[in-house]
Amino acid sequence: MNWGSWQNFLAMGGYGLYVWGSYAVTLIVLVAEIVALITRRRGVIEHLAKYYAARRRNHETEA
Amino acid sequence: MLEARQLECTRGDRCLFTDLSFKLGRGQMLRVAGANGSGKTSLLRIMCGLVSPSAGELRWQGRPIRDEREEYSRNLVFIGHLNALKDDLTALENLQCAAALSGKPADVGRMLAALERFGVAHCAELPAKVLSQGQRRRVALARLALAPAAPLWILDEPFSALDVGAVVELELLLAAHLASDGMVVLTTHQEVQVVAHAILRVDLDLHTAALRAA
Amino acid sequence: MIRALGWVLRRDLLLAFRRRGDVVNALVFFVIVVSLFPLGVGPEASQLRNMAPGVLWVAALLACMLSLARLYAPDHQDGTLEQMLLAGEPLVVLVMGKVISHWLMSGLPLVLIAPLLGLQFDLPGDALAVLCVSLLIGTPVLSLIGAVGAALTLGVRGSGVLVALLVLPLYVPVLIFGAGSVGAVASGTGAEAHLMLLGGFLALSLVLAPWASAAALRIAME
Amino acid sequence: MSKSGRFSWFYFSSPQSFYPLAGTLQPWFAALAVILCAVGLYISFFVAPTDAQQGESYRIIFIHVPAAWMSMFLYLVMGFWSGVGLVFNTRLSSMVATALAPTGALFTFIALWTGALWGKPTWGTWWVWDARLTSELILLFLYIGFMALQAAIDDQRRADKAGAVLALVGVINVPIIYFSVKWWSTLHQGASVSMTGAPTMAKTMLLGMLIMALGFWMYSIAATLARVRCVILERERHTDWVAAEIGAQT
Repeated sequence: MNWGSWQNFLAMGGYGLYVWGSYAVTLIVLVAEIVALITRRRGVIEHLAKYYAARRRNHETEA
Repeated sequence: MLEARQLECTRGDRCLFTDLSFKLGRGQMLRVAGANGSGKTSLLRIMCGLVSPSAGELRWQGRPIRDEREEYSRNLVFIGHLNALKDDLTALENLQCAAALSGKPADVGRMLAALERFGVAHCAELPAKVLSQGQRRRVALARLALAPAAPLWILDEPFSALDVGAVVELELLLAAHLASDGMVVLTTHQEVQVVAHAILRVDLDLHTAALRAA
Repeated sequence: MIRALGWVLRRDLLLAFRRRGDVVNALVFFVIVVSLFPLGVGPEASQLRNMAPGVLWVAALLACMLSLARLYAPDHQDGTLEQMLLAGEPLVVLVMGKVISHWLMSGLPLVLIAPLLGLQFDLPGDALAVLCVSLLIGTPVLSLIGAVGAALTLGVRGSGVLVALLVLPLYVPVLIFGAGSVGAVASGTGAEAHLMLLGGFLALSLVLAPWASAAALRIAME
Repeated sequence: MSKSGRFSWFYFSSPQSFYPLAGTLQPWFAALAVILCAVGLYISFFVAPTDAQQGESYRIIFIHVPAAWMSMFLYLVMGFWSGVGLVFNTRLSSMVATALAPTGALFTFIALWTGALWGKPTWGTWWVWDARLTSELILLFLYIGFMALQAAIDDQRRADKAGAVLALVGVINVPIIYFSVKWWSTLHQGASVSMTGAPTMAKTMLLGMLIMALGFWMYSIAATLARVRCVILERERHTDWVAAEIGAQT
């Protein structure tokens, strides 16, 4: 299928808003999930590193 | 006979106790000791089958209790922190419901006799909400005096809120139960004067993971 | 087993009788919600007739859901629930007793008062009859499904809102066919198919819901 | 079953051995997802012809339908792992179920959003109470209910089990809800423009939807694996291997 020009491709036969609105939101949602997953992983690692450090200090003071 | 094999209980991240084993035979009493938060109540709830242990198992007459929950339940009376009394029912009705649920005859004469034993027969027709804390405990304990007695009693702090007279009465009841080959498991903070040929003692403070590691 | 079920039922009915206010309150809630709709949409008779089945059924759903808070929570608080788990009877049977008493106290009054409210909405006689029958078959399903939600949220913070979130989506089929049956009579197509399907839901939930509720109770007591 | 077969099955059902496996597999699924989605997008925009009735607006179905499929499929998968966790008491299955829910809810949301954007040019309104959209909406409520219940319960073991019971009840209900709603919507509005039932449904369209669906599927697996890894770290933090893992990461 040949759209001819970028204008035609973006216009989607007059339905551009709907088609691109759908695809854009899908993309945004998926990217948001990926970003959330990456930050969650970083957060977990950071939190646990602190947790272990605190535990180690606690052990040292006890010993 | 009730046998515990390497029980372990964790709550959240914390291991309350681990590698706890004991055998409780006929006519024996087991006293569970330990500091606050050491898992006494958790152990009792595990022994009732309300909670499953995170490792290990309990056996009743040689068979795991989780395989025959109902059969095991019929053999035990559990009195927990909560008295299991309905505020809007009278003491007598409460006792009748408890008896009926555990499959005992709900005969009024026996109920009154049981209440009498704990000196609360005069409250039989009063709704539980007007009873004092000690009286409510006595009504709850009256379930123990109902015949026919289940062989295994599991009691969480049975002496709390009781006055001296009731304490003595309960001690007598426990001794009689043990004498007739019953079994008792209890937690308590006060010293108990119960005549029994064997009193076992489990100290949960000696079963924490930290101590084992050390 | 039947004896234990009878005792649970007897105890709960006695308790409900001593606390009549709770039962009456749920009923009054139902009446008020239903009576508010004409005030919101206007008194035009034909419009009200069209709306009546949906309004009555949604109000029934909400009234039933509100009373779920009383199903297990009081037993949980005073320790009688623990004793029920240790009763030496199958928990499913005791759950059945609780559900039946819940229905008798929250479902049945709705069935009885619904025709009166239907009159407010100018429903014809045959539609009123079908409304009653559909509520009679449908409200036990609400109690059964609700028992699962109530057991799952037992002792959880914010359980009142949570139980609505869990249970209301599951009520959708009952709502569709309950309200649909009344609408079908009004449009002259006959309500048998709807009522049969409602009966099917009742049978299915009778088989499955008590088990799920009992399992959820055991989980909640851990 | 042979002894070694059982062994390997149980080997990967422990969080400790699943964690590195998930870490190895996750990029592959992510790469597959990117490739499949790229191919799917190419087909949907450059290969599939313009629809005679709906014009170009129909191109929305290339994400709408796969997202709707995935949302329902993920709920079933969630119910399956919940059931496994409940019956066999394996922690990992419950963690997988927990990790699936947000992704499933996202696809449900995408299906709703694209459905509305498809509905406006086709039906003239943003929202129509048709069978697919209505049951997607209820499915979203079911997902939210599952996540809210798990979030509200503090005790991890209880949260897993309670969520599992809810998911299983939901799995039984999803088909009932779907057919109830379908029956209800045909009764109330008669035949409407269907998204997939159109006679012009060309093979290329179906192919595009299938490939997009596969891409979404791979994406779901990748996202779930990533989330499971976080969940494992959080829940197993008292174990030595997690401490070692964190030590290696920082």
